[in-house]
Amino acid sequence: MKLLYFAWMRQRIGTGEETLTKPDGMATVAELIAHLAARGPGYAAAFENPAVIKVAINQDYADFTSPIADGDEIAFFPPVTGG
Amino acid sequence: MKLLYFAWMRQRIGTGEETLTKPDGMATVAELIAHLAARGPGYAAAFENPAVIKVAINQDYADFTSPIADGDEIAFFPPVTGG
Amino acid sequence: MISVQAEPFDLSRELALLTDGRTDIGAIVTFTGRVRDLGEAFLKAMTLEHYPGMTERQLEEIENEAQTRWPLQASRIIHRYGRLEPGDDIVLVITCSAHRQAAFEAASFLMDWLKTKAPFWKVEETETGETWVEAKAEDDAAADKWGK
Amino acid sequence: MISVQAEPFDLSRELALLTDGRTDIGAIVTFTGRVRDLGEAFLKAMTLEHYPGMTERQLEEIENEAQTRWPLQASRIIHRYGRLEPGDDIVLVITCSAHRQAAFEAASFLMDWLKTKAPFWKVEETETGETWVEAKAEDDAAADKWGK
Repeated sequence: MKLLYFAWMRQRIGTGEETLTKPDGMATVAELIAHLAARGPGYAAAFENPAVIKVAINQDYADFTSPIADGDEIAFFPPVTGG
Repeated sequence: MKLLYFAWMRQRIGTGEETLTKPDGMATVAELIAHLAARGPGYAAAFENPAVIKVAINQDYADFTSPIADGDEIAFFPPVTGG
Repeated sequence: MISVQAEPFDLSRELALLTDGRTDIGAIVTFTGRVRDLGEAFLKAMTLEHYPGMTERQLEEIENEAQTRWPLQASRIIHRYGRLEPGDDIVLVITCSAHRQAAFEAASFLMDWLKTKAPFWKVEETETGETWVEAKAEDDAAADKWGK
Repeated sequence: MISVQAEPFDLSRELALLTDGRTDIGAIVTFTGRVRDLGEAFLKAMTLEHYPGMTERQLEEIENEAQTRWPLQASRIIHRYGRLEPGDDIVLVITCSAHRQAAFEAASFLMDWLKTKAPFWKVEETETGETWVEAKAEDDAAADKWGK
Protein backbone atom coordinates (compact mmCIF):
# COMPACT_ATOMS: atom_id res chain seq x y z
CA MET A 1 0.00 0.00 0.00
CA LYS A 2 1.06 3.54 -0.71
CA LEU A 3 0.16 5.76 2.27
CA LEU A 4 -0.18 9.54 1.95
CA TYR A 5 -0.58 12.15 4.68
CA PHE A 6 -1.52 15.80 4.23
CA ALA A 7 -1.51 19.08 6.16
CA TRP A 8 -0.94 18.73 9.92
CA MET A 9 -1.08 14.94 9.71
CA ARG A 10 1.94 15.07 7.38
CA GLN A 11 3.71 17.41 9.81
CA ARG A 12 3.01 15.27 12.89
CA ILE A 13 4.06 12.03 11.19
CA GLY A 14 7.09 13.69 9.63
CA THR A 15 6.56 12.36 6.12
CA GLY A 16 3.96 12.81 3.40
CA GLU A 17 4.36 9.43 1.77
CA GLU A 18 5.45 5.93 2.62
CA THR A 19 4.81 2.36 1.56
CA LEU A 20 3.52 -0.42 3.78
CA THR A 21 3.00 -4.07 3.01
CA LYS A 22 -0.48 -4.86 4.22
CA PRO A 23 -0.17 -7.14 7.26
CA ASP A 24 -2.10 -10.40 7.00
CA GLY A 25 -5.59 -10.10 8.44
CA MET A 26 -5.81 -6.28 8.06
CA ALA A 27 -9.06 -5.75 6.15
CA THR A 28 -10.36 -2.22 6.70
CA VAL A 29 -9.29 1.40 7.01
CA ALA A 30 -10.11 1.30 10.74
CA GLU A 31 -7.66 -1.57 11.24
CA LEU A 32 -4.99 0.30 9.29
CA ILE A 33 -5.52 3.38 11.48
CA ALA A 34 -5.16 1.30 14.65
CA HIS A 35 -1.95 -0.19 13.26
CA LEU A 36 -0.49 3.20 12.30
CA ALA A 37 -1.49 4.96 15.56
CA ALA A 38 0.56 2.41 17.47
CA ARG A 39 3.76 3.12 15.50
CA GLY A 40 5.06 5.99 17.63
CA PRO A 41 4.31 9.40 19.11
CA GLY A 42 4.11 11.23 15.75
CA TYR A 43 1.60 8.73 14.39
CA ALA A 44 -0.30 8.71 17.67
CA ALA A 45 -0.56 12.52 17.53
CA ALA A 46 -1.67 12.45 13.88
CA PHE A 47 -4.40 9.90 14.56
CA GLU A 48 -5.35 11.04 18.09
CA ASN A 49 -8.84 12.15 17.02
CA PRO A 50 -10.01 9.82 14.23
CA ALA A 51 -13.40 11.58 14.16
CA VAL A 52 -11.86 14.53 12.30
CA ILE A 53 -9.79 12.47 9.85
CA LYS A 54 -10.83 11.90 6.26
CA VAL A 55 -9.62 8.97 4.16
CA ALA A 56 -9.40 8.44 0.43
CA ILE A 57 -8.69 5.12 -1.28
CA ASN A 58 -7.28 5.39 -4.79
CA GLN A 59 -8.20 9.09 -4.84
CA ASP A 60 -11.86 8.64 -3.96
CA TYR A 61 -13.39 9.43 -0.59
CA ALA A 62 -13.84 6.30 1.54
CA ASP A 63 -14.99 5.32 5.06
CA PHE A 64 -13.23 3.75 8.01
CA THR A 65 -15.21 0.58 7.23
CA SER A 66 -14.00 0.52 3.61
CA PRO A 67 -11.98 -2.60 2.63
CA ILE A 68 -8.32 -2.11 1.71
CA ALA A 69 -6.05 -4.06 -0.62
CA ASP A 70 -2.28 -4.22 -0.94
CA GLY A 71 -2.07 -2.19 -4.15
CA ASP A 72 -4.18 0.68 -2.83
CA GLU A 73 -3.15 4.31 -2.53
CA ILE A 74 -4.57 5.34 0.84
CA ALA A 75 -4.54 8.98 1.91
CA PHE A 76 -5.30 10.44 5.33
CA PHE A 77 -6.02 14.12 5.83
CA PRO A 78 -7.85 16.64 8.03
CA PRO A 79 -11.06 18.34 6.83
CA VAL A 80 -10.30 20.30 3.68
CA THR A 81 -10.08 24.10 3.67
CA GLY A 82 -9.71 25.10 0.03
CA GLY A 83 -11.88 27.33 -2.07
CA MET B 1 -47.84 67.89 -15.90
CA LYS B 2 -45.10 66.29 -17.99
CA LEU B 3 -46.32 62.95 -19.36
CA LEU B 4 -43.91 60.26 -20.56
CA TYR B 5 -44.66 57.03 -22.42
CA PHE B 6 -42.27 54.16 -23.03
CA ALA B 7 -41.95 51.05 -25.20
CA TRP B 8 -45.16 49.98 -27.00
CA MET B 9 -47.19 52.65 -25.18
CA ARG B 10 -44.97 55.28 -26.80
CA GLN B 11 -45.43 53.61 -30.18
CA ARG B 12 -49.22 53.36 -29.90
CA ILE B 13 -49.60 56.95 -28.71
CA GLY B 14 -47.14 58.21 -31.30
CA THR B 15 -45.10 60.35 -28.92
CA GLY B 16 -42.86 59.72 -25.93
CA GLU B 17 -43.44 63.00 -24.16
CA GLU B 18 -46.08 65.71 -23.88
CA THR B 19 -47.31 68.28 -21.41
CA LEU B 20 -50.82 68.53 -20.05
CA THR B 21 -52.35 71.12 -17.78
CA LYS B 22 -54.08 69.15 -15.10
CA PRO B 23 -57.85 69.59 -15.56
CA ASP B 24 -59.69 70.83 -12.50
CA GLY B 25 -60.99 68.01 -10.35
CA MET B 26 -58.51 65.42 -11.62
CA ALA B 27 -56.91 64.02 -8.45
CA THR B 28 -55.43 60.56 -9.10
CA VAL B 29 -53.51 58.52 -11.63
CA ALA B 30 -56.67 56.51 -12.38
CA GLU B 31 -58.51 59.66 -13.35
CA LEU B 32 -55.63 60.75 -15.56
CA ILE B 33 -55.67 57.36 -17.31
CA ALA B 34 -59.43 57.64 -17.95
CA HIS B 35 -58.86 61.12 -19.39
CA LEU B 36 -56.01 59.99 -21.66
CA ALA B 37 -57.73 56.81 -22.87
CA ALA B 38 -60.60 58.92 -24.21
CA ARG B 39 -58.33 61.10 -26.34
CA GLY B 40 -58.28 58.92 -29.46
CA PRO B 41 -57.58 55.48 -30.87
CA GLY B 42 -53.79 55.57 -30.18
CA TYR B 43 -54.32 56.45 -26.52
CA ALA B 44 -57.17 53.95 -26.26
CA ALA B 45 -54.87 51.22 -27.61
CA ALA B 46 -52.06 52.21 -25.25
CA PHE B 47 -54.31 52.13 -22.19
CA GLU B 48 -56.60 49.26 -23.28
CA ASN B 49 -55.39 46.96 -20.51
CA PRO B 50 -54.57 49.13 -17.47
CA ALA B 51 -53.78 46.00 -15.41
CA VAL B 52 -50.43 45.63 -17.21
CA ILE B 53 -49.48 49.30 -17.06
CA LYS B 54 -46.96 50.67 -14.58
CA VAL B 55 -46.86 54.29 -13.48
CA ALA B 56 -44.09 56.41 -11.97
CA ILE B 57 -44.56 59.86 -10.47
CA ASN B 58 -41.44 62.01 -10.36
CA GLN B 59 -39.34 58.94 -11.17
CA ASP B 60 -40.65 56.78 -8.33
CA TYR B 61 -43.04 53.87 -8.74
CA ALA B 62 -46.62 54.88 -7.86
CA ASP B 63 -50.14 53.37 -7.89
CA PHE B 64 -53.31 54.20 -9.82
CA THR B 65 -54.68 55.61 -6.55
CA SER B 66 -51.67 57.93 -6.09
CA PRO B 67 -52.49 61.67 -6.04
CA ILE B 68 -51.14 63.81 -8.87
CA ALA B 69 -50.18 67.50 -8.99
CA ASP B 70 -49.70 69.88 -11.87
CA GLY B 71 -45.91 70.03 -11.64
CA ASP B 72 -45.48 66.21 -11.67
CA GLU B 73 -43.53 64.15 -14.16
CA ILE B 74 -45.81 61.17 -14.74
CA ALA B 75 -44.57 58.18 -16.74
CA PHE B 76 -46.58 55.24 -18.09
CA PHE B 77 -44.91 52.07 -19.29
CA PRO B 78 -45.42 48.33 -19.71
CA PRO B 79 -43.74 45.82 -17.36
CA VAL B 80 -39.97 46.25 -17.57
CA THR B 81 -37.76 43.75 -19.38
CA GLY B 82 -34.20 44.84 -18.70
CA GLY B 83 -31.39 42.93 -17.07
CA MET C 1 -21.35 52.76 -8.30
CA ILE C 2 -23.87 52.63 -11.11
CA SER C 3 -23.72 53.53 -14.80
CA VAL C 4 -26.35 53.60 -17.51
CA GLN C 5 -24.57 53.78 -20.84
CA ALA C 6 -24.67 52.92 -24.52
CA GLU C 7 -20.97 52.00 -24.61
CA PRO C 8 -19.64 48.49 -24.00
CA PHE C 9 -18.02 47.75 -20.65
CA ASP C 10 -14.86 45.89 -19.79
CA LEU C 11 -15.29 43.42 -16.93
CA SER C 12 -11.61 43.20 -16.02
CA ARG C 13 -11.25 46.97 -15.96
CA GLU C 14 -14.29 47.36 -13.71
CA LEU C 15 -13.01 44.62 -11.43
CA ALA C 16 -9.62 46.29 -11.17
CA LEU C 17 -11.24 49.65 -10.31
CA LEU C 18 -13.13 48.00 -7.45
CA THR C 19 -10.46 45.76 -6.00
CA ASP C 20 -6.93 46.83 -6.93
CA GLY C 21 -4.77 47.44 -3.88
CA ARG C 22 -7.40 46.08 -1.48
CA THR C 23 -6.71 43.10 0.76
CA ASP C 24 -10.01 43.00 2.65
CA ILE C 25 -12.01 41.34 -0.13
CA GLY C 26 -12.29 37.54 -0.02
CA ALA C 27 -15.10 36.91 -2.50
CA ILE C 28 -15.98 38.55 -5.81
CA VAL C 29 -19.05 37.59 -7.80
CA THR C 30 -19.70 39.00 -11.25
CA PHE C 31 -22.81 38.59 -13.37
CA THR C 32 -22.77 39.42 -17.06
CA GLY C 33 -25.97 39.35 -19.08
CA ARG C 34 -25.67 39.04 -22.85
CA VAL C 35 -27.91 39.16 -25.89
CA ARG C 36 -28.38 35.56 -26.99
CA ASP C 37 -29.90 33.93 -30.04
CA LEU C 38 -33.55 33.03 -29.76
CA GLY C 39 -34.49 29.42 -30.20
CA GLU C 40 -37.29 30.01 -32.69
CA ALA C 41 -36.50 33.04 -34.80
CA PHE C 42 -33.17 34.40 -36.00
CA LEU C 43 -32.42 37.44 -33.83
CA LYS C 44 -30.76 40.27 -35.73
CA ALA C 45 -30.58 42.70 -32.86
CA MET C 46 -32.22 43.90 -29.67
CA THR C 47 -32.78 47.51 -28.75
CA LEU C 48 -33.01 48.60 -25.14
CA GLU C 49 -35.08 51.67 -24.36
CA HIS C 50 -34.92 53.18 -20.88
CA TYR C 51 -36.22 56.05 -18.76
CA PRO C 52 -33.29 58.47 -18.34
CA GLY C 53 -33.27 59.88 -14.84
CA MET C 54 -35.51 57.28 -13.25
CA THR C 55 -33.17 54.49 -14.28
CA GLU C 56 -30.18 56.05 -12.53
CA ARG C 57 -32.25 56.88 -9.43
CA GLN C 58 -33.63 53.38 -9.16
CA LEU C 59 -30.26 51.73 -9.72
CA GLU C 60 -28.67 53.86 -6.99
CA GLU C 61 -31.49 53.02 -4.61
CA ILE C 62 -31.20 49.29 -5.16
CA GLU C 63 -27.41 49.35 -4.85
CA ASN C 64 -27.85 51.09 -1.48
CA GLU C 65 -30.43 48.49 -0.51
CA ALA C 66 -27.97 45.67 -1.33
CA GLN C 67 -25.25 47.41 0.70
CA THR C 68 -27.68 47.57 3.64
CA ARG C 69 -28.72 43.94 3.42
CA TRP C 70 -25.27 42.39 2.95
CA PRO C 71 -21.77 43.30 4.18
CA LEU C 72 -20.38 44.38 0.80
CA GLN C 73 -17.04 46.12 0.47
CA ALA C 74 -17.76 47.24 -3.07
CA SER C 75 -20.34 46.86 -5.79
CA ARG C 76 -20.90 47.94 -9.37
CA ILE C 77 -23.90 48.01 -11.69
CA ILE C 78 -23.62 48.83 -15.39
CA HIS C 79 -26.67 48.60 -17.65
CA ARG C 80 -26.44 49.38 -21.35
CA TYR C 81 -29.14 50.76 -23.63
CA GLY C 82 -29.42 51.15 -27.40
CA ARG C 83 -29.05 48.63 -30.18
CA LEU C 84 -27.20 45.43 -29.28
CA GLU C 85 -26.44 42.32 -31.30
CA PRO C 86 -26.24 38.65 -30.25
CA GLY C 87 -23.13 38.16 -28.12
CA ASP C 88 -23.10 41.79 -26.93
CA ASP C 89 -23.10 42.51 -23.20
CA ILE C 90 -26.26 44.05 -21.70
CA VAL C 91 -25.64 44.24 -17.97
CA LEU C 92 -22.84 43.82 -15.44
CA VAL C 93 -23.18 43.36 -11.69
CA ILE C 94 -20.15 42.98 -9.41
CA THR C 95 -20.33 42.34 -5.67
CA CYS C 96 -17.33 42.13 -3.33
CA SER C 97 -17.44 40.83 0.23
CA ALA C 98 -15.32 39.11 2.82
CA HIS C 99 -17.52 36.02 2.43
CA ARG C 100 -18.84 34.19 -0.59
CA GLN C 101 -22.45 33.83 0.48
CA ALA C 102 -22.95 37.59 0.83
CA ALA C 103 -21.38 38.19 -2.58
CA PHE C 104 -23.52 35.51 -4.27
CA GLU C 105 -26.76 36.58 -2.63
CA ALA C 106 -26.28 40.29 -3.26
CA ALA C 107 -25.48 39.72 -6.95
CA SER C 108 -28.51 37.48 -7.35
CA PHE C 109 -30.72 40.01 -5.53
CA LEU C 110 -29.51 42.86 -7.75
CA MET C 111 -30.17 40.88 -10.92
CA ASP C 112 -33.65 39.81 -9.79
CA TRP C 113 -34.40 43.44 -9.05
CA LEU C 114 -33.00 44.71 -12.35
CA LYS C 115 -35.18 42.23 -14.24
CA THR C 116 -38.39 43.40 -12.56
CA LYS C 117 -37.97 47.04 -11.50
CA ALA C 118 -35.31 48.82 -13.56
CA PRO C 119 -37.11 50.84 -16.26
CA PHE C 120 -35.69 49.17 -19.37
CA TRP C 121 -37.65 47.67 -22.25
CA LYS C 122 -36.32 45.34 -24.92
CA VAL C 123 -37.55 45.16 -28.47
CA GLU C 124 -36.33 42.24 -30.56
CA GLU C 125 -35.65 42.54 -34.25
CA THR C 126 -36.02 39.31 -36.27
CA GLU C 127 -36.71 38.57 -39.94
CA THR C 128 -40.44 38.77 -39.17
CA GLY C 129 -40.27 42.25 -37.66
CA GLU C 130 -40.01 43.89 -34.26
CA THR C 131 -41.46 42.45 -31.07
CA TRP C 132 -41.47 43.95 -27.58
CA VAL C 133 -40.18 41.38 -25.12
CA GLU C 134 -42.81 40.39 -22.56
CA ALA C 135 -42.11 40.33 -18.85
CA LYS C 136 -41.85 36.87 -17.29
CA ALA C 137 -43.85 35.73 -14.27
CA GLU C 138 -40.81 33.73 -13.12
CA ASP C 139 -38.83 36.98 -12.85
CA ASP C 140 -41.48 38.49 -10.59
CA ALA C 141 -41.45 35.35 -8.46
CA ALA C 142 -37.65 35.53 -8.22
CA ALA C 143 -37.78 39.18 -7.11
CA ASP C 144 -40.61 38.56 -4.63
CA LYS C 145 -38.59 36.02 -2.70
CA TRP C 146 -36.27 38.80 -1.40
CA GLY C 147 -39.24 40.51 0.33
CA LYS C 148 -39.26 44.23 0.75
CA MET D 1 -12.53 22.51 -17.90
CA ILE D 2 -10.54 22.35 -14.70
CA SER D 3 -7.00 23.42 -13.76
CA VAL D 4 -4.97 23.01 -10.59
CA GLN D 5 -2.02 25.33 -10.84
CA ALA D 6 0.48 27.47 -8.93
CA GLU D 7 0.34 30.28 -11.53
CA PRO D 8 -2.07 33.22 -11.33
CA PHE D 9 -5.09 33.21 -13.64
CA ASP D 10 -6.58 35.98 -15.74
CA LEU D 11 -10.36 36.23 -15.44
CA SER D 12 -10.92 38.11 -18.69
CA ARG D 13 -8.77 35.65 -20.64
CA GLU D 14 -10.65 32.67 -19.19
CA LEU D 15 -13.97 34.33 -19.94
CA ALA D 16 -12.93 35.00 -23.53
CA LEU D 17 -11.84 31.37 -24.00
CA LEU D 18 -15.28 30.19 -22.85
CA THR D 19 -17.52 32.66 -24.61
CA ASP D 20 -15.84 34.34 -27.61
CA GLY D 21 -17.79 33.83 -30.81
CA ARG D 22 -20.74 32.23 -29.02
CA THR D 23 -24.22 33.73 -29.16
CA ASP D 24 -26.08 31.09 -27.15
CA ILE D 25 -24.94 32.31 -23.72
CA GLY D 26 -27.23 34.76 -21.91
CA ALA D 27 -25.82 34.65 -18.38
CA ILE D 28 -22.27 34.42 -17.09
CA VAL D 29 -21.45 34.18 -13.39
CA THR D 30 -17.88 34.31 -12.13
CA PHE D 31 -16.66 33.74 -8.60
CA THR D 32 -13.17 34.77 -7.56
CA GLY D 33 -11.84 33.82 -4.14
CA ARG D 34 -8.92 35.83 -2.79
CA VAL D 35 -6.57 35.77 0.17
CA ARG D 36 -7.79 38.48 2.52
CA ASP D 37 -6.37 40.06 5.64
CA LEU D 38 -7.43 38.46 8.89
CA GLY D 39 -9.21 40.62 11.40
CA GLU D 40 -7.08 39.64 14.39
CA ALA D 41 -3.56 38.92 13.25
CA PHE D 42 -1.52 40.39 10.42
CA LEU D 43 -1.48 37.78 7.66
CA LYS D 44 1.83 37.56 5.83
CA ALA D 45 0.89 34.74 3.51
CA MET D 46 -1.14 31.60 3.09
CA THR D 47 0.13 28.36 1.63
CA LEU D 48 -2.21 25.92 -0.05
CA GLU D 49 -1.27 22.26 -0.01
CA HIS D 50 -3.22 19.81 -2.17
CA TYR D 51 -3.39 16.15 -3.16
CA PRO D 52 -2.13 15.98 -6.75
CA GLY D 53 -4.14 13.51 -8.76
CA MET D 54 -7.12 13.32 -6.42
CA THR D 55 -7.70 17.08 -6.71
CA GLU D 56 -7.98 16.97 -10.49
CA ARG D 57 -10.19 13.87 -10.39
CA GLN D 58 -12.54 15.38 -7.84
CA LEU D 59 -12.75 18.71 -9.66
CA GLU D 60 -13.59 16.99 -12.94
CA GLU D 61 -16.26 14.92 -11.20
CA ILE D 62 -17.93 17.92 -9.62
CA GLU D 63 -17.82 19.92 -12.83
CA ASN D 64 -19.61 17.02 -14.56
CA GLU D 65 -22.12 16.93 -11.70
CA ALA D 66 -22.86 20.65 -12.16
CA GLN D 67 -23.28 20.13 -15.91
CA THR D 68 -25.78 17.36 -15.16
CA ARG D 69 -27.78 19.38 -12.65
CA TRP D 70 -27.97 22.66 -14.59
CA PRO D 71 -28.16 23.49 -18.31
CA LEU D 72 -24.67 24.99 -18.60
CA GLN D 73 -23.13 25.84 -21.95
CA ALA D 74 -19.67 26.18 -20.47
CA SER D 75 -17.88 26.12 -17.14
CA ARG D 76 -14.39 26.59 -15.76
CA ILE D 77 -12.72 25.83 -12.45
CA ILE D 78 -9.21 26.99 -11.58
CA HIS D 79 -7.75 26.37 -8.13
CA ARG D 80 -4.29 27.55 -7.20
CA TYR D 81 -1.86 26.01 -4.73
CA GLY D 82 1.41 27.17 -3.18
CA ARG D 83 2.26 30.37 -1.33
CA LEU D 84 -0.16 33.27 -1.81
CA GLU D 85 -0.25 36.73 -0.27
CA PRO D 86 -3.18 38.96 0.72
CA GLY D 87 -4.94 40.17 -2.43
CA ASP D 88 -3.82 37.16 -4.49
CA ASP D 89 -6.44 35.05 -6.25
CA ILE D 90 -7.05 31.52 -4.92
CA VAL D 91 -9.92 30.14 -6.95
CA LEU D 92 -11.97 30.96 -10.03
CA VAL D 93 -15.32 29.47 -11.02
CA ILE D 94 -17.15 30.49 -14.20
CA THR D 95 -20.57 29.21 -15.24
CA CYS D 96 -22.34 30.09 -18.49
CA SER D 97 -25.99 29.39 -19.22
CA ALA D 98 -28.92 30.69 -21.23
CA HIS D 99 -30.56 31.75 -17.95
CA ARG D 100 -29.25 33.58 -14.92
CA GLN D 101 -30.64 31.30 -12.23
CA ALA D 102 -28.82 28.24 -13.58
CA ALA D 103 -25.56 30.19 -13.79
CA PHE D 104 -25.90 31.55 -10.23
CA GLU D 105 -26.91 28.23 -8.69
CA ALA D 106 -24.22 26.21 -10.45
CA ALA D 107 -21.47 28.65 -9.42
CA SER D 108 -22.68 28.63 -5.83
CA PHE D 109 -22.90 24.82 -5.85
CA LEU D 110 -19.35 24.49 -7.19
CA MET D 111 -17.96 26.86 -4.56
CA ASP D 112 -19.79 25.10 -1.69
CA TRP D 113 -18.38 21.84 -2.96
CA LEU D 114 -14.83 23.16 -3.37
CA LYS D 115 -14.92 24.43 0.21
CA THR D 116 -15.89 21.06 1.66
CA LYS D 117 -14.62 18.32 -0.66
CA ALA D 118 -11.71 19.49 -2.80
CA PRO D 119 -8.51 18.20 -1.17
CA PHE D 120 -6.80 21.50 -0.38
CA TRP D 121 -5.47 22.65 2.97
CA LYS D 122 -4.53 26.18 3.95
CA VAL D 123 -1.83 27.11 6.41
CA GLU D 124 -1.70 30.76 7.49
CA GLU D 125 1.54 32.53 8.25
CA THR D 126 1.29 35.44 10.73
CA GLU D 127 3.79 37.13 13.02
CA THR D 128 2.96 34.51 15.66
CA GLY D 129 3.73 31.53 13.42
CA GLU D 130 1.93 29.07 11.20
CA THR D 131 -1.63 27.88 11.76
CA TRP D 132 -3.60 25.32 9.78
CA VAL D 133 -6.98 26.79 8.89
CA GLU D 134 -9.84 24.88 10.47
CA ALA D 135 -12.85 23.72 8.47
CA LYS D 136 -16.07 25.62 9.16
CA ALA D 137 -19.36 23.98 10.11
CA GLU D 138 -21.19 26.63 8.05
CA ASP D 139 -19.38 25.40 4.93
CA ASP D 140 -20.57 21.85 5.57
CA ALA D 141 -24.11 23.12 6.05
CA ALA D 142 -23.88 25.10 2.80
CA ALA D 143 -22.71 22.01 0.90
CA ASP D 144 -25.31 19.75 2.50
CA LYS D 145 -28.18 21.83 1.19
CA TRP D 146 -27.45 20.68 -2.39
CA GLY D 147 -28.13 17.06 -1.42
CA LYS D 148 -26.35 14.21 -3.19
